[in-house]
Amino acid sequence: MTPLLDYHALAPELILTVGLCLVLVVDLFVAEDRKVLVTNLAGLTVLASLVPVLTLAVDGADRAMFGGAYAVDNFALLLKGLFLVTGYVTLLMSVNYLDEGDYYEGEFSFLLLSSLLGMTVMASARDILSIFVALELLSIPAYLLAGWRKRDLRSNEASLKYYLLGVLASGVMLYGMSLIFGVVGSTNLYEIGEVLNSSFGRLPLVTVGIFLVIVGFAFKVSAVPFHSWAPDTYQGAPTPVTAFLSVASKAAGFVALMQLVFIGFLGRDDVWGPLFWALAALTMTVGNLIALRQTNIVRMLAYSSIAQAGYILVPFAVAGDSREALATAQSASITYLAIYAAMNLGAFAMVIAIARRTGSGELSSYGGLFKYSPALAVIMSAFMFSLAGIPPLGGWFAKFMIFRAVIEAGTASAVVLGVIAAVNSVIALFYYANVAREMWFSPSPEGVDDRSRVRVPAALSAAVVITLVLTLGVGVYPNAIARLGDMAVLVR
Amino acid sequence: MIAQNLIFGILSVVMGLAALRVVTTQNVVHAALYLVVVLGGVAGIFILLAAEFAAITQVLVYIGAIVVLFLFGLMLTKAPIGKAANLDNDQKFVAALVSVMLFGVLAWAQIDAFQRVEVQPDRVGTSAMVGNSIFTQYLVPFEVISVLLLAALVGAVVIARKD
Amino acid sequence: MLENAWVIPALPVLSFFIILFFGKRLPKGGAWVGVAAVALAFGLSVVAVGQWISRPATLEVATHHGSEGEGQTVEGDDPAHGAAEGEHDAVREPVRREVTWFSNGPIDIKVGTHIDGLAVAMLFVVTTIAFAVHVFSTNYMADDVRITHYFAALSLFTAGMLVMVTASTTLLLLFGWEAMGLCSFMLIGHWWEKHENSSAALKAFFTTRTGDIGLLVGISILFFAAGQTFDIATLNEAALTGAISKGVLTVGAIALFCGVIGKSAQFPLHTWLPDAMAGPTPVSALIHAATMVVAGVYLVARVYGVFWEGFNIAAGGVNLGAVIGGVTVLIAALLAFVQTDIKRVLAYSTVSQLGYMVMALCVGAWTAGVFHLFTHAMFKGLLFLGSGSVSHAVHTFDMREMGGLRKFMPTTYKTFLVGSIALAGLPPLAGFWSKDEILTGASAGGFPIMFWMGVVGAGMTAAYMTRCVWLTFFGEYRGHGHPHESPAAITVPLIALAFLAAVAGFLNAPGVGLFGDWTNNAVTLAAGVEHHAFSPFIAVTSTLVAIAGIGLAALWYVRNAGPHGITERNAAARAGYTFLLNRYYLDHLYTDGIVGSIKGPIARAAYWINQNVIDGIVNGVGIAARKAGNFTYDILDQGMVDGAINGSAAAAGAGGGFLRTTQTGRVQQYAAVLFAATAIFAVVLIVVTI
Amino acid sequence: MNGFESWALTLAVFLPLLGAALILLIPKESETAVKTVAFLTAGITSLVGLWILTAFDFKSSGRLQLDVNVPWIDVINSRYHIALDGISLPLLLLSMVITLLCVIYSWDHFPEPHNPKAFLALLLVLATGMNGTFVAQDLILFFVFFELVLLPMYFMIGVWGGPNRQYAAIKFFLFTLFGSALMILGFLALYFLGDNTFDIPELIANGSTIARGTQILIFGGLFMGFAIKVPMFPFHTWLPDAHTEAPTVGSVVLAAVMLKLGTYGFVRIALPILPEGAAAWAPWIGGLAVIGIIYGALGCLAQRDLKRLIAFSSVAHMGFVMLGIATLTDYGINAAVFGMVSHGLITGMLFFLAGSIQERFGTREIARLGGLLVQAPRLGWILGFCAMASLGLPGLAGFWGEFPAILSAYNPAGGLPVGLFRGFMVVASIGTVLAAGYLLWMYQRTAFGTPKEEFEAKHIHDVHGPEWVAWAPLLVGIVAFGVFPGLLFNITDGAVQGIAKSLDGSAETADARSGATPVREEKLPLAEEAAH
Amino acid sequence: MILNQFLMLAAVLFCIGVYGVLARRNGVLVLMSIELILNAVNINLIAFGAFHDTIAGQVFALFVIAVAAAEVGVGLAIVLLIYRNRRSVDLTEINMMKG
Repeated sequence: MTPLLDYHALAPELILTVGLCLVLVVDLFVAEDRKVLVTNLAGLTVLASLVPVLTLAVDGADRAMFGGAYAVDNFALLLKGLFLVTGYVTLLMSVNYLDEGDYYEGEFSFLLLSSLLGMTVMASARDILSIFVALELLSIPAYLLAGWRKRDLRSNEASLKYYLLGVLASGVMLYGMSLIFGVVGSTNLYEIGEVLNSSFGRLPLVTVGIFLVIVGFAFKVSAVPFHSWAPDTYQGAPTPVTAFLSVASKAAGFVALMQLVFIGFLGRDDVWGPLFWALAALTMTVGNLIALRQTNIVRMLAYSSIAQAGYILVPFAVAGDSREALATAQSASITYLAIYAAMNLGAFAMVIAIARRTGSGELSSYGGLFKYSPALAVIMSAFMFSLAGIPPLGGWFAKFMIFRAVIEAGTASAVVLGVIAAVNSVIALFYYANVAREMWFSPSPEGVDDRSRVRVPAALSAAVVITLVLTLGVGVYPNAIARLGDMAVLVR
Repeated sequence: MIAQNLIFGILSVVMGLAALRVVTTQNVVHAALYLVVVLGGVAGIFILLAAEFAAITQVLVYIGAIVVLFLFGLMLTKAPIGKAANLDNDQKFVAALVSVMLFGVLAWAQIDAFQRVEVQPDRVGTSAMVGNSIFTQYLVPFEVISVLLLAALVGAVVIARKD
Repeated sequence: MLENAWVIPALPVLSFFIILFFGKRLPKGGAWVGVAAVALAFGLSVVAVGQWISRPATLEVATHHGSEGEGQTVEGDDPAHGAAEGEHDAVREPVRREVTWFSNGPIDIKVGTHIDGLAVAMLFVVTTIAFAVHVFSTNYMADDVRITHYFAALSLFTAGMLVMVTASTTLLLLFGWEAMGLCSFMLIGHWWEKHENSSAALKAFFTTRTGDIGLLVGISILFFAAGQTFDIATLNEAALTGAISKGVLTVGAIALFCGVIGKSAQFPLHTWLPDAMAGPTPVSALIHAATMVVAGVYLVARVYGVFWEGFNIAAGGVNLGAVIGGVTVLIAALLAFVQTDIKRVLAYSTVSQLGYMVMALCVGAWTAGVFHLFTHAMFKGLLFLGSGSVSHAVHTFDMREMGGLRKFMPTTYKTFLVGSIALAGLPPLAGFWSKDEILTGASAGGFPIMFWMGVVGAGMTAAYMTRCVWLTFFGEYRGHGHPHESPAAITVPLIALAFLAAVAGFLNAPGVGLFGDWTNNAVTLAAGVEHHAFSPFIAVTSTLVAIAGIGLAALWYVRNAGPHGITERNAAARAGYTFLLNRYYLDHLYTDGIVGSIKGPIARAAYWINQNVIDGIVNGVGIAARKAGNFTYDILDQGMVDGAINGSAAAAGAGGGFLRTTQTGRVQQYAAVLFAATAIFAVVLIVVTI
Repeated sequence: MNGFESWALTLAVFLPLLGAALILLIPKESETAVKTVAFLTAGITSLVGLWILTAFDFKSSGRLQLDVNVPWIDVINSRYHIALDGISLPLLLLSMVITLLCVIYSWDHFPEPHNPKAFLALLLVLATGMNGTFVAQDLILFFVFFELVLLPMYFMIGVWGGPNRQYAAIKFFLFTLFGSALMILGFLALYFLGDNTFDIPELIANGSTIARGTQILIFGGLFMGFAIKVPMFPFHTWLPDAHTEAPTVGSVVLAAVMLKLGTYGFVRIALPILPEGAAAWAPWIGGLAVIGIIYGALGCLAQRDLKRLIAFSSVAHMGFVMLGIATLTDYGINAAVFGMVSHGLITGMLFFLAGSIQERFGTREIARLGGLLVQAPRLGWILGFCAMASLGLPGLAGFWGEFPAILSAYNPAGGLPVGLFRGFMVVASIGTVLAAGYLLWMYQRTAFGTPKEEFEAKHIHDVHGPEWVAWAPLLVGIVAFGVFPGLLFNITDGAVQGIAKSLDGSAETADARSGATPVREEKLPLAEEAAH
Repeated sequence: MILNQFLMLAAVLFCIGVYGVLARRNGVLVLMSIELILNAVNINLIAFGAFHDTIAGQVFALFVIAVAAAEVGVGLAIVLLIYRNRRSVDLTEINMMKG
């Protein structure tokens, strides 16, 4: 009999758990002005938990526990790695932000690690109960983190909106899960998959159940029309948290969706195919259109990340069309997520860096940046255009993979969705380029006299460098990421 | 079986009415008390379904902890004890419409799926079975939820405390 | 020299570059470089002429349909004719030399020289006139600020013309053709400080370019029709052997003829030529009288096979070319009456004479047309240079400010008179012979209408030239300057050209026929172009008509000149006057009715129509194009096409603005959306999947 | 293949990028160093180009040479495959030379706000994109290079451009991106239908197996991408704005090289891979091309701004190029490639001139100029020369882009509607007159006459050193290619024959499939009647 | 007992909860309505567990209860935070960020 627990497989989660307890404890004993140590400890924890991820990857064998309910395969490992790196970069972005903003640092790190733990669990969860619990673990700390700037009304509001809608969404999702459970009688996704492939799976109740579950995650990934929390929350939350939400939290939502849809609901592509089609088209279009009219950069990035979620949803819409399309679609989504993580984190890191001078998230305050801090302007432009998908920056390959999935499917509706995505990428360029326009072409706003270079602290610089290198590297040599995305396909 | 059905009928009517009052009463404390009724009813339903451990937990956690939390919340936010105007906002009609639509869909789908299928709880779900299940199959979620509670605790304290 | 004929155009090209790059640093702005190059080219051309004449006729050509049967034969001592008795004629074999220019797959596009009688004749004409003009210009343009540019352009022009006449392919011909257009543009607009001049230059360029549409299309059509080759000889052969269908030939010929109309200033695209007189006078002599404007004529003569078959010339009657030519003869002659500017008189005269040439070719009188080209170059070049000499003296071209100049400028006067008589077609000067041949050809070729047009034109030509000569050289000097004879650099070319104008006609006079022999070629033979015998009747008729024209014009001007009497001043006028006076009872009506009305209302009306309708159309097309441009740009482009783009951008923005309003900021409304969407989506999904 | 041969193309593509990176390392203050590095980079790149010229086997110009083919993105089977043939070679050299000349030209007149460091770095990045596009033999590689030019040009227009630069820059960007988004969809469709490869030569071998209907659809996608870049009517509206607002060097690069990316795409990718799609689209392309010719010319006639006029003339000229392509014949495509190069030389030169005029007079408004020949005769004559070259005067390079295109329209590839194309031929010929119209009219108003009062007293420099150096190669090129078209035709022909062969009969087979009989005879029924 | 009677009860509670969430002004009352939703889910889970004769339904319900507790705690903390800063828990007033 195989042992119940495979400690190697659980090592990343265990390290994180130990680390977050340690952070909580150490925080008690560290003086107020040396809280940076706690953040560093959290960073080390994240890095340490990356180690077993790597060793597991090197090991290469797929591991599963609890009757397959907890799996450590390529998919899980890649996404764990993604979450951990994202978490680390978020920590790098937070260090000075928290320190200088005089916010709670130890607890921040603790909650961030908790949320990360939820995500790493999510990547392995092949059981709707585990998925639910992981989702809650990654969400609840995030609700709190969004309100971390306690004295700021906007931050309060962000937290409240996120919380309320999040809880409602999980209520809807739970209801859906209960219906699925009711039909199947098991929480294990593989078993669900089997039953849904049978005639039981044709019940309208299953349709409703699948739909409600997807709604819950559509909220998480802020797909239109379940997106409305995102702009307000992103704008109000502390910027590093926003970065974390828009990347890690969203990625976790997609991870859950992939597991649910591609393992559990695979037989009912007649439900989720059109649903994702509509969600993707709506999300891209609405997100982009509203983003056109934003004047606040963070809010604009919020809508941008909604639109980006739309692109990631595109492969879901076409995944059911054929066996080949299924694999391509997964690889496209995963690749997109990874690239999106790098460039979006980078963009937020730059927002933080630039806000150190302008003290504002208003786009108009970016004027003249190219003149006084050309490096920042160039890097920010790189992230913006990467998000827009302009070669040779990484974003192009992400979009390319989406298009590839669409064309691979080859059906008329798929191609139409591809064209919608193509048109949307043009609309999107307008507002991304608008940021570059403001930085490069416009003069400094009135009353800004400080024309010296913006100084960027080391940790933040590190965050920028990591994301920039990834963004550029992927753009020029996409092979590495593409291969990873290909390997990590969940269901072939 | 008739007894069970009778109990279910009473419980469900009470719960339904109490739930309606929770969302319609103009007195915040009454709302909390009606909520207790609903939650208690749910515990009763659990028992009907032979889920004793769940029923007990329901009473302990919900009525014992959560409702108290709500009452504290009402106090701390200086909610008007007694009747207050304007506890509802301006989208009552929309809310009702949405709920009815939602109910229609759910009800139709459920009836369509299970028609008149009987449910016969002949095995009592004991705490031993629950524990066995949690510590084998659901070990990871269990551990996760412990971290979740810790995180919620710490986070709630930080957020709620004055500084 | 015939094999190396490329050297002849190469010389002026060389001088063009020398003048262009070093002209400013050379004495006289590099003028002498140009003169030397052209002189050398002239010399080489003369050599080429000699070599050609002495070349034996070795090429046997099957004749299309014999001309013997009708008894109309070419001159008996014609060596080419010797073989014409049989099935074959022998002509001098053209000298060809080609290199591959570039390749397109298996097809090599070649360039090279094709030297035959026509080319040699043209070489001679061009280099002669060019040489004369160059020499003339060294003095005439000596004080010009841009003498360097002037000579550079002149050199380039000469090169272009020489390239064209020696070209073996239509493509290379087009090169020369357009190069001349460019130079014409540069030289008409030589004094570009004045707006009228540059406008005239533009107008010339556009109008000829408009004709070139046809040329481009025609060349393209014939390229494929002849089996993917630009080679003219192949083309002619293919046309005549029936390898190309008649329909294609017709379209091709019409298309090419559009180019001819533009370049050779045929009706209705003739209006640019008078305006082109804005350029320096030697340029007018060279380009707008002797050479460039005959390019169209040359083209017709060169690809004669196409026109012969395409216009169905052998059938007689009417055809497009002949009609256009004939109409041009009359219209332009009419217009020449009302000009006060001496150069414009000559310009309209040129248009009219070009009409003759085109008409000649299109009535089958190939030799006559080419010969008229040859003689016309001599006397019209002479006349232009003469007018230049006059203006050099009186600093104006307005004939109303001249008069009586024969006293001040005897050489100019005499040479001008020679030119005028040659133009008027009085025997034995050059114009007579060539014009006579044209009329003969028209008559015998079955083109009676063209014949009568030609005859009327001959009378009008004589008349307007009489008027011109009268106003310029007779009567009292009406200007304000101090006229004087021009220096040798000007008079010597005049004298030389006067000599040629006087004697050139004899080259193809009846019984001599040398020109016809020299230019005889396989194309015309194969086509069966007939050479009609000299007709005394026609010769007399045309002479009489010309004299009548002179007389009537003289009479008119006597009446205008008042009671002082023209007779004391001028012998010729006196003769005409007397002649007319004797028949006064007839001619009172005639002069008043016909000449008067021609001189007066009709000519004026024609002029009005010309200036306002035809020129109006030409200008109108320009204005309309600009209007269309404005419309296209303002309404279509900026308004609609760009408007659609900007509109969709605005729509996207507005859409975004509208969607923003759904984001109310109230969390419960968000929640309502969430649940409402859930409910609706669920219903839809159930309906879809059930 | 020795070492350098396998590296030459890579060097040609990436040297400029290296130079750009070097420039970024130099502090902003040491401008001379920046300029020197830029000059050296562009110069060495051109030397590499020269070396390529010597290494190129002209006898087999239809073969892809200096091949480099190594893995790049295995997952999608996309490879770093660069090579060049007779079509790529002239365009690659053009791109290199133009870049070098632009560096020289801008030596001492950088537009406001100066900043040579950024300007030259962008220019060199641009060069990498352009060079790369012309040698890429893999669709994805092509796409990346094709898009790489967008960013630098966007910034170049936006930072150094005229008053309306922001609008122009974004418009340029959006248009092009729109096209390429659809283009990439087409590429992907090719990938899946063409045996899972992005390799252009392989696709050419495999592509004809794609069903006709699909070919038409895919061609539509590619058409959008390329036609916008060309730009063809009605996608041209970005061009006048971009050109007008761009700094001189930007306009030059845009006109001389970047527009060619679109037409090159047609010749390299769309036509040979999708012969039947091309045949179905050809009449439409031809129609849009001739509309563009007339439309562009009419647009020019309405212009009051010198640069805008030249920009609109590009629409017309590219119409000729597209007409040549639309005929699907070897003549047409040869003409198109020649047209690309000659338009590059001539219009590039015209933009240089417009820039210099603006620099001297401070305006480009045609109505305010005049008498240029008086104040700066050399400048004026060069302008005249270029105008003549631009209107297609035989003997200058422009002619060989125009006339053969017209010629080829008379006899389009088998199966295409002959009558329609002959109509196009006539319309295109009318376009040549309109070209003469707007160019000479512009010339009359700017160069002829006497200087306007406001500039009468102003001292106007004639052409100076850097300008001579930058312009001379272009001027020489215009004449040389005009007189010896074989210099170019003989290089391109081999490659063009290959393409034409792949196209040959594609329309006929398409027709045969749809049941129509091919029309391929010289006789025009109308003319037949007229003759009788 | 038929399964559907439990399911219908759950559906009723769920929808009443939804109504409450949408229609109530006071933050705490909204949280209460959310509890109705979660309880509806729990009824479903237990009923289905009984129907399939599996313990998993109960276990799932227990997890939901635990999570609900955590959620309420966090929710009340946030509501308190809002109250402290705004002196009001009226959700309709919280709309600083929109558009």
